[in-house]
Amino acid sequence: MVNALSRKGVNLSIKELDSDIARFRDISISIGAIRQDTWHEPMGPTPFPTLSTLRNWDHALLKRYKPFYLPFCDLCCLCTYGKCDLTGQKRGACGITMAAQQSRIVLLTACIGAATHTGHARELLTSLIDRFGSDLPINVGDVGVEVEAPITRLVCGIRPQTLGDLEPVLDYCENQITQLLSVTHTGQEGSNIDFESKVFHAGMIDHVGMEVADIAQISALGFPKAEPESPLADLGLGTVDVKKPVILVIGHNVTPSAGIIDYLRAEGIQSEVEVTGICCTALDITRYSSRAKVIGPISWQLRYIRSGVPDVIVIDEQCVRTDTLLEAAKVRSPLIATSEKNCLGLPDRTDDTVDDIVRGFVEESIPGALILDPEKVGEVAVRTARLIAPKRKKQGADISKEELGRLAKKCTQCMLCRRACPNDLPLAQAIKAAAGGHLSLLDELYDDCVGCGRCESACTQKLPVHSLIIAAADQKTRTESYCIRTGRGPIQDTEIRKVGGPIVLGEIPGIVAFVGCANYPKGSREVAEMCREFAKRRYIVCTSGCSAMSAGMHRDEYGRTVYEQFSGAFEAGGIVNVGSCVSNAHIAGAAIKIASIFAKRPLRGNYEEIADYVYNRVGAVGVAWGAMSQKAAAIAAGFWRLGIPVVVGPHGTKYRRMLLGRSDKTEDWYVYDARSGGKVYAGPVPEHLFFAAETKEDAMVMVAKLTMRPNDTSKGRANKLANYIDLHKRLVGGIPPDVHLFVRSPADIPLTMKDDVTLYLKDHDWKEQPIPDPTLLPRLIHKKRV
Amino acid sequence: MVNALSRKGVNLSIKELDSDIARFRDISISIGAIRQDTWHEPMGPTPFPTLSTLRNWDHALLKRYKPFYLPFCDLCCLCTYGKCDLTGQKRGACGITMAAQQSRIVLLTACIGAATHTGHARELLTSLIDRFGSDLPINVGDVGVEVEAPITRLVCGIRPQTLGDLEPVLDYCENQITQLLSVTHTGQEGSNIDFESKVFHAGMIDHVGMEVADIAQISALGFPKAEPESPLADLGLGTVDVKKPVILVIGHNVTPSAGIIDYLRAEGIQSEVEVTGICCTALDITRYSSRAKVIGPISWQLRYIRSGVPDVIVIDEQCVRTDTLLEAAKVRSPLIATSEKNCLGLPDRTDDTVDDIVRGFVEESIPGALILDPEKVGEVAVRTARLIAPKRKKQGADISKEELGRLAKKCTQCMLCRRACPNDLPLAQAIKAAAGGHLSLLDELYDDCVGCGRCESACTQKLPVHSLIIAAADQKTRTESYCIRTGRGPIQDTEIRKVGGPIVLGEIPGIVAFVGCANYPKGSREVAEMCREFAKRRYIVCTSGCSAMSAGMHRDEYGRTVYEQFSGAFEAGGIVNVGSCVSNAHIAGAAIKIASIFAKRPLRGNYEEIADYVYNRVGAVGVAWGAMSQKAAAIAAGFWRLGIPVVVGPHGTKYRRMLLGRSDKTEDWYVYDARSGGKVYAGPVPEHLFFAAETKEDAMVMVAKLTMRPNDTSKGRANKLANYIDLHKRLVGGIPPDVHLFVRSPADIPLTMKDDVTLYLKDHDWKEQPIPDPTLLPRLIHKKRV
Amino acid sequence: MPLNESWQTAEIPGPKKASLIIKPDIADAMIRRAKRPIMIVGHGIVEYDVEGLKLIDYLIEFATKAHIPVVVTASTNREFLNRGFTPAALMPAVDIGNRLTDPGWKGFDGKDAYDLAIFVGLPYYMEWTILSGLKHFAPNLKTMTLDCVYQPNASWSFPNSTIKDWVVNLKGIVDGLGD
Amino acid sequence: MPLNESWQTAEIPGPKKASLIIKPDIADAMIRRAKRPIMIVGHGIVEYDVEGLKLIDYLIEFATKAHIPVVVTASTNREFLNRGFTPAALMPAVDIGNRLTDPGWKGFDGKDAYDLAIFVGLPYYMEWTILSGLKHFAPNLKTMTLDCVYQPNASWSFPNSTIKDWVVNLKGIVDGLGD
Ligand code: SF4
Ligand code: SF4
Ligand code: SF4
Ligand code: SF4
Ligand code: SF4
Ligand code: SF4
Ligand code: SF4
Ligand code: SF4
Repeated sequence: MVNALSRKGVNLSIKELDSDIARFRDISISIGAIRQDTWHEPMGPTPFPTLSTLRNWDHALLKRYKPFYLPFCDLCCLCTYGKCDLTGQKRGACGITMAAQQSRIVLLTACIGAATHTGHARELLTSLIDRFGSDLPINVGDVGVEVEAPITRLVCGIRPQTLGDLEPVLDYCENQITQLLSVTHTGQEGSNIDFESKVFHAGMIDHVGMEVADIAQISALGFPKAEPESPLADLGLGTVDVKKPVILVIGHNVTPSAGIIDYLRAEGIQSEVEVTGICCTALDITRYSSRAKVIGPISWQLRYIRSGVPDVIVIDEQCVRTDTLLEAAKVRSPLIATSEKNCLGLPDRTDDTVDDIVRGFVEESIPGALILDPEKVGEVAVRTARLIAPKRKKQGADISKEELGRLAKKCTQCMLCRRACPNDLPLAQAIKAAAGGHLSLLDELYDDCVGCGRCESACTQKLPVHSLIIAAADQKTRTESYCIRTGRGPIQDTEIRKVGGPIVLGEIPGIVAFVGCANYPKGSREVAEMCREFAKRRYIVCTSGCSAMSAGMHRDEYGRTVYEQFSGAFEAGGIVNVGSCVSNAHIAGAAIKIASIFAKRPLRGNYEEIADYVYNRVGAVGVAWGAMSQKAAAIAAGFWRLGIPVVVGPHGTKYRRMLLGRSDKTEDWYVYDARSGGKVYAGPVPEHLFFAAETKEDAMVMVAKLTMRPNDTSKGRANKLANYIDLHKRLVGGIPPDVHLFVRSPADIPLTMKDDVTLYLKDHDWKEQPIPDPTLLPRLIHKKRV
Repeated sequence: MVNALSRKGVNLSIKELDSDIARFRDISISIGAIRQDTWHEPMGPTPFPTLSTLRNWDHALLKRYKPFYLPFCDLCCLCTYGKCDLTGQKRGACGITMAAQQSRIVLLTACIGAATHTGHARELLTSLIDRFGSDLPINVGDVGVEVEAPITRLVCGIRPQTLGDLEPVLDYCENQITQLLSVTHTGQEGSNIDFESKVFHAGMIDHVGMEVADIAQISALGFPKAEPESPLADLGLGTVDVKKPVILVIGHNVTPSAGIIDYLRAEGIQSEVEVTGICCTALDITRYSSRAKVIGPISWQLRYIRSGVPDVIVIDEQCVRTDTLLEAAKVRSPLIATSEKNCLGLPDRTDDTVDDIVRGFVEESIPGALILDPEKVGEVAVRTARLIAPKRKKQGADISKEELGRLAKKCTQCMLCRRACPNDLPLAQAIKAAAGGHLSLLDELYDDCVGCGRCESACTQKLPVHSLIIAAADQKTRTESYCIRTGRGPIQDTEIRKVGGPIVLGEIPGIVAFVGCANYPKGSREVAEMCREFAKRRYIVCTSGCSAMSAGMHRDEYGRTVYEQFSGAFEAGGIVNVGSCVSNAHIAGAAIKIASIFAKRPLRGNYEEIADYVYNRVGAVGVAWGAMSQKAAAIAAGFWRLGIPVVVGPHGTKYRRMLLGRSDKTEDWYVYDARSGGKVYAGPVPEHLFFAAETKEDAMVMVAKLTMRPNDTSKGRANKLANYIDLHKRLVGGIPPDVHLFVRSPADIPLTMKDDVTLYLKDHDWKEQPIPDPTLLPRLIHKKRV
Repeated sequence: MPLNESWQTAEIPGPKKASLIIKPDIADAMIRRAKRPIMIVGHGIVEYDVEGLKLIDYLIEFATKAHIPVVVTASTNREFLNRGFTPAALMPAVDIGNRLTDPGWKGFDGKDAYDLAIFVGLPYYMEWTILSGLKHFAPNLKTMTLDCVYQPNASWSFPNSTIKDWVVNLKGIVDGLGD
Repeated sequence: MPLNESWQTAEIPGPKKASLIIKPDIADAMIRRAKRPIMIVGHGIVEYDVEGLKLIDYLIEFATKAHIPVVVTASTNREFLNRGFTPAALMPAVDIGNRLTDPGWKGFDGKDAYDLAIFVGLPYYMEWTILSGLKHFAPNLKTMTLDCVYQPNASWSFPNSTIKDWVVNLKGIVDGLGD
């Protein structure tokens, strides 16, 4: 606190007090967080850490998980000395090496991500405080949630109790983001490892920002509060009642969308207008009203707008296609921009009357408007949609089958569409077939297409290639009808108490979180398949963001989505949709709470010890199968610093580097034994911190492997190994070649696999290893508390 | 203020007051800025503007000065959807266009710049408050400076009086930088013009950050306080007494360097150790002690370290070559890193004893250390330098003439060095000559080389190409002995009162500020030549940063540098070195003060009106001849928003776009006449907002042209035109072909050029134009105050 | 189709680009010259039908003839096992990439560092990034790809080719090795 | 010297690169085909001595023969004036670049938009960036450079050449125009 407060220069001075008998009691000046007096946990060593405070911890991790750089360009073009050629060990004009340059880009990316969440949090908080006051209590769980803000408590050492208390937390984030961003300036940091440490710092800040955003909106907007059985919401294009006026909301900041729901509620016409969404605003609006519908992740933007179904489009911030105004105009849907961050060159109509704006839209005299007032957005959107829907008649830019054939014939087979496609989809081939009347190839592509539209830009014949796919697959889009559990928010302390033991002891083989964007190598389906597999295997499966949608877009043989098949509780075999991007904080929060609530490690401003606990004991793994954005990079970095490995899809190699352990280097895997103080070999667990898998199968096997931790009991390790070996056998074939590295004693061997594995161990010079009380922090030796 | 305070959630609640008769007087809670009560100027319309507050103003400027994009790459690689090919009007996978993508990069660059200055300001302020307390009064001029912080007053609407008052100003900057950075996230802003508006916002924030940094250090460290005749300091390699132990400081944050001076002072050994500097730390350390010596701009780093002269190297932040540790090790100079932002992978020795660290250095057991305590840095650096100097004997990596010849013979004439050189210098040719014993070609290159070292990296024969140049030019380096006026800080209000009239009326033809880095197309010399020319012509010439050094590195026929030849006062023909990079704020501040002090326009939170005044009436132009860094981009953007044009050298085209007016489009140049309210053609003045000149001659002619403003009196216009025409005749040849666009009435024609010009006008269908009372803001019509 | 443009149009690295394997004997010569070659096979190979024969069968013949150990990166393993071919190692693509940047790594047999890595069958962009990693951080390693598309970050790559031409090339290489 | 690599090694634009003017008649054909060509001459030309003759003299001959208006960007004007040649316009490089992106701009004579812009003599990197601006934002304009180095952002460029080869090319073009 001292840090933060002295930074604020708070002074109370009473210059003159004309009273001898006046007594003051309980004068409190609340500048956000000055309520510490009511929190009796002593302050830990690192509240409000700055750029180098946790450097030692980072360096310890980075010694194990050395960056494997995958330069995305041979050049640097960040200043006008450049471009600089960094091939062949050359240095840039500023002296930088390729390794440092790549990590510098990672830092820049993580800064953008952290700024985006923090900026979002700030706007949200400011608007909620305007509306509800800064004294509105934080309440993220009516029952069972005492640790309301585990990350904030851990990082900042403060316990926020009201919305106002969150403000200095964001001050801190903004301050650190500014410092971190400045590090990317030409001629600052020169060491790639120190850049990486700063990436971790940016990730940690990002998680603080996300936590603030989500606990603020949960508290103020009545989102589900840590409810395991939060309601199900409709998911998919096929769930929209196209006979009604339809509003589409896209983005991440729920405020304007909430304005729409508020207006509908106030007018009592909720059943008359469909509110549908794409990206995280979709998720958050279902948390506000479960009548709202989720269309799909970011990759659904083009197809849904072009379908003509949405009568009015409301965009806020982040992951909104920048061509939305153009696409909206093509189908004559007016567009309302609602964020200062995304003005699209539109006239600012905030101060105009609703009547005027609606008239402009209805008369089609303006294609869009910027309205920086959520309430006004609500009224304008609803009134416009209702007036315009009958006129528009949902006229989309859809292509008929006949038209499709005609267009396909214009294709010259130049291959440029395929060469522009991020997934290298065989478009030319499929279009050739379509020209001959065979649509099945094109139809198949629907599932793999991420809807980026690059094929269309590239086409020399100006063919609407993406639309051709949609046209071929129109049956599929129409029947896209699924459901999703609305984001529940945090995990209850009571849930943590229940699963803490089973997780740390290994009865529950692990926590697997499917998070992030939709830049999938093969469409959405694989996310659903992975979720189902791990839930069946009794892992705790978490979902969030675009991945939470993808998880729901698949049915099992009984017609159930994972959300119908499994419970929403944080328990073995649960599918826990925490919510939108910013809700990812609750996944990290759950890991932290296992250390703090279950294991009773001191939380307050005590980052290293908690991270050390999570890293060595909590078998959590993040999977960002379609990670695309700068935010995804920042979220991953926040997990890394906590010692939680992240697996990404093959596109993830474009993030400039992996953080990979070397299981063959025995010397890398020693830990301190907190009991004896000695250094003990604990095996390559978890083997990697950031890993890009080539295929879904690759990913699943790796996830199972990465849940192992040095602290696993034999029973726990056996359980984890059973899953690892079984998945490997099924998906790859044979016993995993590294299984001997994970068996510490015969008791670790899964019972059902005893013979196989024992044989294998014999062939591999295996010898028994002790199971330590593991830590990377010398200061924790003999200070064991669990 | 409301904005900023409610953002802080400040509440004072007195729950129980047991007194009927108690009276409180003057209870002040100071959270930074709550001293507004003592400032009686009413609040203007836009205190603490956010991303869109000044959007209309920006759009008005951008309508005139449309971006001309110069993509530095065909691709975007900012997220893992990419790379995306944006050629041929293609859109990226996020829908972005090339225009928006380029402006997005500009925004990213400006954010890095603003973050760097703001981050620097924050670190400086925190350390000064730690040392001097937050109540230390701001004092930037013992006489004649009442408006201590014109930019802060203008932008934030507050009047800071103590160091503590500056903290909420930085909170605001950090908040806005976070918001701005988030705009660069994939799928946010889609309009290039709105991106550009945000670039202007980032620039404005950057200027606030710079102002805070400089007024804090001036106030606390006793730098010259708006002193026209601040002392001269030595400049150049030749001024160093190599017989003494020599410390080299590099970077921008003066705190650790001040620690060195403090220690020397305390020990009374100031005359025994040479403190020398490169980049802005050099400038600022001479403001702290004019005994310190400036070696040169960033381009001197390699040559000076390799000379072996510095015994100890202390680096802080920004513009520090990232290979400094390597270069230092080659000449056995220990390196002390002093900033969290630039750790270079070094062990953190902050908590070790000075004895231990010094011993490590002297015994050469460590090549460098990170020390995050300025006092300790001071002691370690000085003690190490004194112990080590006799041992090192200044052994550099210098190359003898014989060695030079031998090395040059190894050259295969592959041309890769030249092809790597940012300035395309004819290296291979020169080396061939050197191999034959002729050093003059190589020697000539010394003046044009920006010391980036890329030629060395590129050489297939591993020849130390840059060092060969230095070796050939050793005579030059040894005699580099110049002087520089130490940074004076702000311009006095009294000076403003004196020159305000002459500037606005045009008796002084303009203010020309030479700022920014050393990425010159043809070496330093040209900056000095331009300075001299404009000072001779009785412009007010300002300098700062690396340009201030370059300006001093040239002598006239009497052996005088510009600092010796001209006064340091803000007056016609003065050469006003304001100081380091962050001192640039005082140049913008001077323009603002002309509007506020001289013209009495309301200042407080009144950005648009002041900018409108500056734009239409104050003939100021910035020249960043070697602009290289992200900071330079941000500084330029801050000038643009104020309506001050910036000219850069040819490398400046790599900043992705120019902002160019179209003098041929009459319709672009109408202004409101505040008297009549009508729209009046006012001519293309200033013609451009951001312009890259091809040559020095190009630049000088353009500068003269860009000082013209709609409000010029005929006498003023005639004076400006006289300079423009004369420079054009001399440097380009003939009367400028656009001169008719700038003559509004016969009285505008310079007397001495009457015949020529009149003839020219006749040939060009010239007709007389009225001189309006110009403004771009309709709301200022009939509200004229001057 | 342009021969030596990146197959995915935008995936352009910079000044350092793969030499083209225009004729099979270039590849053969490289392979012969290598003391310690290794082949890394991604999951894409099962998708290629090359004139009735699966690419994987070519590769098995290739590896066997040339005595090159094969690392299988993913689930393709099963396809190899089904054909009675046991890869030298199973290892994810980024893992083997990472090990190849370590000059101290002595290979799967612990004998010596590899000097030639032959890639085939990874997703284009992933092979691109991994080859970039090796181009920059494994200065002593040469890399080659056998895919039918140009990979600029390899030391040697086939040009972008039709499946037909590619098959001719592949056959040529395999035949050449048989001498 | 590599023919079509960026002269400044790192200045690589991306997928869209200039076609090579391998023979002078290619350039001649382009110039003939153009309805409204214009030439932009930077200050670099005075630095080139081409076998005793100054490049500027070639250019004057060239422009005169081909009836191409010349815009001089900087102080080179004096050199032209000294030779009795009056350029069609004086205008800074970025200014003329900017105007060329405006399809509504009718040129210095107010007649019609230019369809071919021939650049020569700007600093390499500055010509690079301006040509990039035109490549992306002047879709209806073709660009050509007469410098002896490859400019990837032009529509057509000479390869990197020795001064000797370059002179041959230039002469060829001028002679070709004479027909
Ligand atoms: S880093 Fe990106 S923008 Fe820069 S040159 Fe490479 S691909 Fe282009
Ligand atoms: S930041 Fe460094 S490597 Fe990048 S362009 Fe500038 S000088 Fe070159
Ligand atoms: S829209 Fe689909 S098919 Fe087209 S390029 Fe993008 S992913 Fe490929
Ligand atoms: S880019 Fe267009 S013309 Fe070329 S193959 Fe694809 S669809 Fe056909
Ligand atoms: S930010 Fe947009 S243009 Fe850039 S790589 Fe990502 S999707 Fe492509
Ligand atoms: S050090 Fe000098 S000569 Fe070498 S590349 Fe840089 S500017 Fe050119
Ligand atoms: S790069 Fe080296 S070998 Fe090649 S020309 Fe330059 S100095 Fe000579
Ligand atoms: S002027 Fe430029 S190079 Fe010099 S110190 Fe400042 S930013 Fe760095």
